[in-house]
Amino acid sequence: MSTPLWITLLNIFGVLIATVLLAAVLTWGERRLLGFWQDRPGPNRVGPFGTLQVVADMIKLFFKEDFIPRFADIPVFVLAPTVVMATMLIAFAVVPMSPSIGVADLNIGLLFVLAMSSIAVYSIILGGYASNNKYALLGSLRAAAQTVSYEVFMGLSLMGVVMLSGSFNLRDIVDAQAGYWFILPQFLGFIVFFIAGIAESRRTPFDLPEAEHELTAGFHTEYSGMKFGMFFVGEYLAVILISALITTLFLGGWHGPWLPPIVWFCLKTAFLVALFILLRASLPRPRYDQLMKFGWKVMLPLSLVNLLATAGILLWIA
Amino acid sequence: MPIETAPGLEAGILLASTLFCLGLAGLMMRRNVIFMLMCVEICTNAAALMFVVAGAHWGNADGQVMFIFVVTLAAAEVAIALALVLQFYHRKHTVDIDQLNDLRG
Amino acid sequence: MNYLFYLTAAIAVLSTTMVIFHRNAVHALLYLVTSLLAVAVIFYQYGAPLAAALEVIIYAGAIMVLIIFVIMMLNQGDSTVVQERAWLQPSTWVGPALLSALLLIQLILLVSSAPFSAVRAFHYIGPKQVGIALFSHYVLAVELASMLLLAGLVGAFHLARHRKPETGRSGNAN
Amino acid sequence: MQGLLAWVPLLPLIGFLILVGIPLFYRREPPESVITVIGVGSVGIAALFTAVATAAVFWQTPSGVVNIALWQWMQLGELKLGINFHVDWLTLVMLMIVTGVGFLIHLYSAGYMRKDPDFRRYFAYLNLFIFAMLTLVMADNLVLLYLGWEGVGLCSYLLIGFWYKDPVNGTAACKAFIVTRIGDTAMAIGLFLLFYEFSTLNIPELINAAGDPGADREIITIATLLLLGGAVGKSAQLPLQTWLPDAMAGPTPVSALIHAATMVTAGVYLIARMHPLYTLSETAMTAVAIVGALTLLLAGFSAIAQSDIKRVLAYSTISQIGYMFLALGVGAWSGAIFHLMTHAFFKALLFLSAGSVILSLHHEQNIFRMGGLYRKIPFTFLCFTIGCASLAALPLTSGFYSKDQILLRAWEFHQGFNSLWLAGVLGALITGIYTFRVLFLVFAGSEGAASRHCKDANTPAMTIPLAILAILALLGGLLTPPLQAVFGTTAERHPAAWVEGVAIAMPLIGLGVAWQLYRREKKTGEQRSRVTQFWFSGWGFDWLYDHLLVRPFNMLARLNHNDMIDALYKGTAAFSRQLNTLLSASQNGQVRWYLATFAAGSILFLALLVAL
Repeated sequence: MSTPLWITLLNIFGVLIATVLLAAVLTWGERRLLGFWQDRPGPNRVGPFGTLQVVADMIKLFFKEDFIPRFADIPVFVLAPTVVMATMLIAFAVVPMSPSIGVADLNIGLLFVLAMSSIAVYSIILGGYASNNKYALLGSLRAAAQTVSYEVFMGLSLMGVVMLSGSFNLRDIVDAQAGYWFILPQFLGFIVFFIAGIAESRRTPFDLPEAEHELTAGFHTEYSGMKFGMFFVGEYLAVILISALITTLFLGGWHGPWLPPIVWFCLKTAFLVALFILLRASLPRPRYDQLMKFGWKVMLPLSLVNLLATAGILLWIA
Repeated sequence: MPIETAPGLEAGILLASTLFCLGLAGLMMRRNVIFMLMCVEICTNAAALMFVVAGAHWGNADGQVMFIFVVTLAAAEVAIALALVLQFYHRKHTVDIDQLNDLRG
Repeated sequence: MNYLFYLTAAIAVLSTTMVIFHRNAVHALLYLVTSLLAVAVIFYQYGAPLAAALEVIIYAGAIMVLIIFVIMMLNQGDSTVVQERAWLQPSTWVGPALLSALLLIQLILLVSSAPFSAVRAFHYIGPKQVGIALFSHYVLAVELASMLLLAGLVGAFHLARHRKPETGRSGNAN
Repeated sequence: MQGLLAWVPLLPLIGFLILVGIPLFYRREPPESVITVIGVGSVGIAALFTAVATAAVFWQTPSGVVNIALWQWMQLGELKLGINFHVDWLTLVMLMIVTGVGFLIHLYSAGYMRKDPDFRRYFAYLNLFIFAMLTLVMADNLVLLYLGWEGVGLCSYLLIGFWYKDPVNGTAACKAFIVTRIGDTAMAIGLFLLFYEFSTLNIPELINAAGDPGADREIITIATLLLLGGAVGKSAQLPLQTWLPDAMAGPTPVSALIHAATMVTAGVYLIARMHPLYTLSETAMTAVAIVGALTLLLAGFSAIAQSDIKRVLAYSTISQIGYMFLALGVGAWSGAIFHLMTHAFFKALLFLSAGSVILSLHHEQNIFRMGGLYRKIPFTFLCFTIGCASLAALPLTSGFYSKDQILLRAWEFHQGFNSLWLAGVLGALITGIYTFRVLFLVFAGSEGAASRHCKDANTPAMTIPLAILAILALLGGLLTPPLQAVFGTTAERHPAAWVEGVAIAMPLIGLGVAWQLYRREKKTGEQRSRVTQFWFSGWGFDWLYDHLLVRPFNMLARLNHNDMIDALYKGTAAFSRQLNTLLSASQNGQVRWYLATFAAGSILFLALLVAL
């Protein structure tokens, strides 16, 4: 099957631009939704319903002085924010949005996503390290430990899905969910992956690397201007990526009645993104040791149980 | 399914050898324990590369299986080694491997 | 000719060279990550996608993070660069470099003299095949690996506990 | 009834264990009466059991044999050894001697050793000795016998050195132990040889196997000679006799029990027990006879020259055991055992009487400082005289019957006049001389220096055994043990009357000579001629061994003071240390250095690979 080059290019750039724009819009959306749930207005001055707030923020970020501290490790300081954006955008390449939209049909798509998310953590670590600031360093230390820990059962929780579909290919996984969504047999896996996804994208309640009460702003304390913007956008990209992945893996991807596939995909993803924001709006932040304890003593056993049960049932049925 | 575009076996072996020798050289010339640890990783990785190349050459999965074991080994080794480094630093307040010669004859 | 392979190989070799000569630990580590990513690409070219993915996830994503974590914990500051400069005099590195070069030459000689150019076909081996081999023929080795990991876990936990060297006893409270 | 026999050796063992274990339960030393009850009582009950068993089992059936299997000791391939007892009349005679005489001597010891601070230790050793001796005589296999053999050797060592605070006693104990060890080594080799040849060490089986016509006679000869070596060591025969005179350092009852009545006759018992093997080898028989003949003469002459009362008795013991060996050598098995029995009676009597004398004279042992004691300690004098008469084999005493039997057998064995018989007759003369020499020197004549302070030290515990032994020494000749079942009967032949006449006459001549020579001996001191000096020193054997063995050994030891052979090992050690220094230099604790050497090694190895 050979697709014309222009379709391929359209696909690539379409996904790229769409995700970046979505992430940008999400900065506004999140604040609006937070405001809605917390009974306050949110951004409502620029444009109708404050929709142009995004543009205003962009202008501000682009034109702000791009300050690099004298004591920073400059090459690493510059490199750090790009990593998160790059990896997140690359990870989108393997996410199939509809039967026809999707950049790469990779055999090991799922592993690829995991690989990208594990590379993304460098962004935070390096940012914190290069800032040469103790708050930043503490934040990045937390991030490193947290990410390495939660990555373990993030991967493990997906293995049930892989077992059910028999493939790492995300398109195959979506196809396998034509009859029923994997959230039903893999509910435990879904829960674990969802929580691990929050931790991976360092969203509240697991935003300890940037806990502003203790560490001012954590790893990006010293960042400003567009570098900060990249961290910022990277975080939203991560939220969207995790949501899109959950959609793909557990919620049947583009499958759904009446509406076109891409619409279904977007709806499901949007719902999950809203869920993320709702969590941020409602949940407090745990202590760091609670976070680690929760991870290793609750999530890991849960994911192992899920893995074992799935494998056992599959073998029993076969 | 064979891959025609793959590079040759010799190329892979040479790359692995080169990486291994680089790692060995680093291991011998660095005094900082952390750098030595990194060099050990280079060597391990070179060995793993050799396995994968050979496995691909002979067309069976054993190469990648061995790669997985190498990675397992590396993970365990790094965990222990880093714990040792921390202890070392706590006790001697340096990362100089040359200071760690209490077992000299 | 396969230019992609030579490009990635060159990146791997260059970044590895940077690792062994660089004075800043974090920079060296970043070069090492680069090298590992390059090797992952090479794995992919050799038809081993699972190895490529694991290389990135485990090597680059976990092991290297662990090392950088420890580097940051030790946090020796700017003095490290000075210290490394002092430690990395030519008198220190020429001998090892010569030894390694000698070894490399020997290996090249060995490889070039070996008669294994007949089969040039490489095979794509997917995760499924690897998994089948791993859990059928090598299942005992998997068990052993799990033992190894457990031993590593317990060992690291025990070793990394911070004890006062002068008392030397395992603390009763912590 | 058979169970009683098993208890016979166990009772002294129990006594020993109780006596040794007392400090585990009581902090204070128990009173002497308790120790006496335990120590003497255990042996007394054993003697009683022996008597009962004899009366019940054996009296009617002289050919009876009782086998008692207690338990398996060890099993190694073909070697099956049990703690098993084999009791026939030979054993029974020995049992009666050991328990009976042993009991009497125990009783005497209770009086003799009174107020000794180590009273408990003494009786513990004595009980242990009785146990070991009983094991020796009752064993049905040679290894168990050997266990008892070594056990009595150990007890002998412990008791000779009983008063260990005097170094002389310790030296004497060591000498006894080492000299007998030489014989024991020969015996052990003999056992190995027998096992190698016959694959058994059970005595009846061994005798059966050796009786087989196909058995290798040379092996039997060598083995019996080796066993003879053991017997020679234990029974203080030539050339290993030197330890016995020195063994008199122990308490006198010990000399009576161990070094006169029982232990030293173990060699005689061994040969008698193994006699079917000896009959198969003329060489061994001849060797036994020659050893006996030479010993009895040499020891007899030495006894004439001694000045210490116990040493006289010691040499006489050697001499009398020589008689027994002579008897064994000429096939007079029952005669040997009969003499063993009577000797046990009169020699125990003599020693105990001598002990009484010594105690009365406040530990004076030099006969030249005694004299005229017959008035002061008449009972002891009476006992000693009976003992002397029996020893010298005056007619109608027990010694006469047994010795006469030996001399007659010696005459018969070689069909008439022969050197062995002549030696025996000459020995009888000498026996008469030295026996009565002691008697006259001690009890007759003028008073010596020590006699003036004489005070009769006899207590009832001492007089009762003395009286019983005196009766036995006089009348023991009537108790001919029925040993035909063990040794078989030999045709009675009556030699010429003059032969018997000579045997009767010799002790009397000896008595006369002694009367002439020693009746009026001056008690001032000892002036010895060169010959008597030579005899005094026991024919110079001590001197000979000193120069032949001890001094060269000491010289070698001095030469080797810095360990010539050790130099080899020291050199090895020094070499290792040098290597260690060398290797330590490479072990410099530098990981990078190790790595570099590792890399260099790899390079060399690969170079080899490339070159090939």
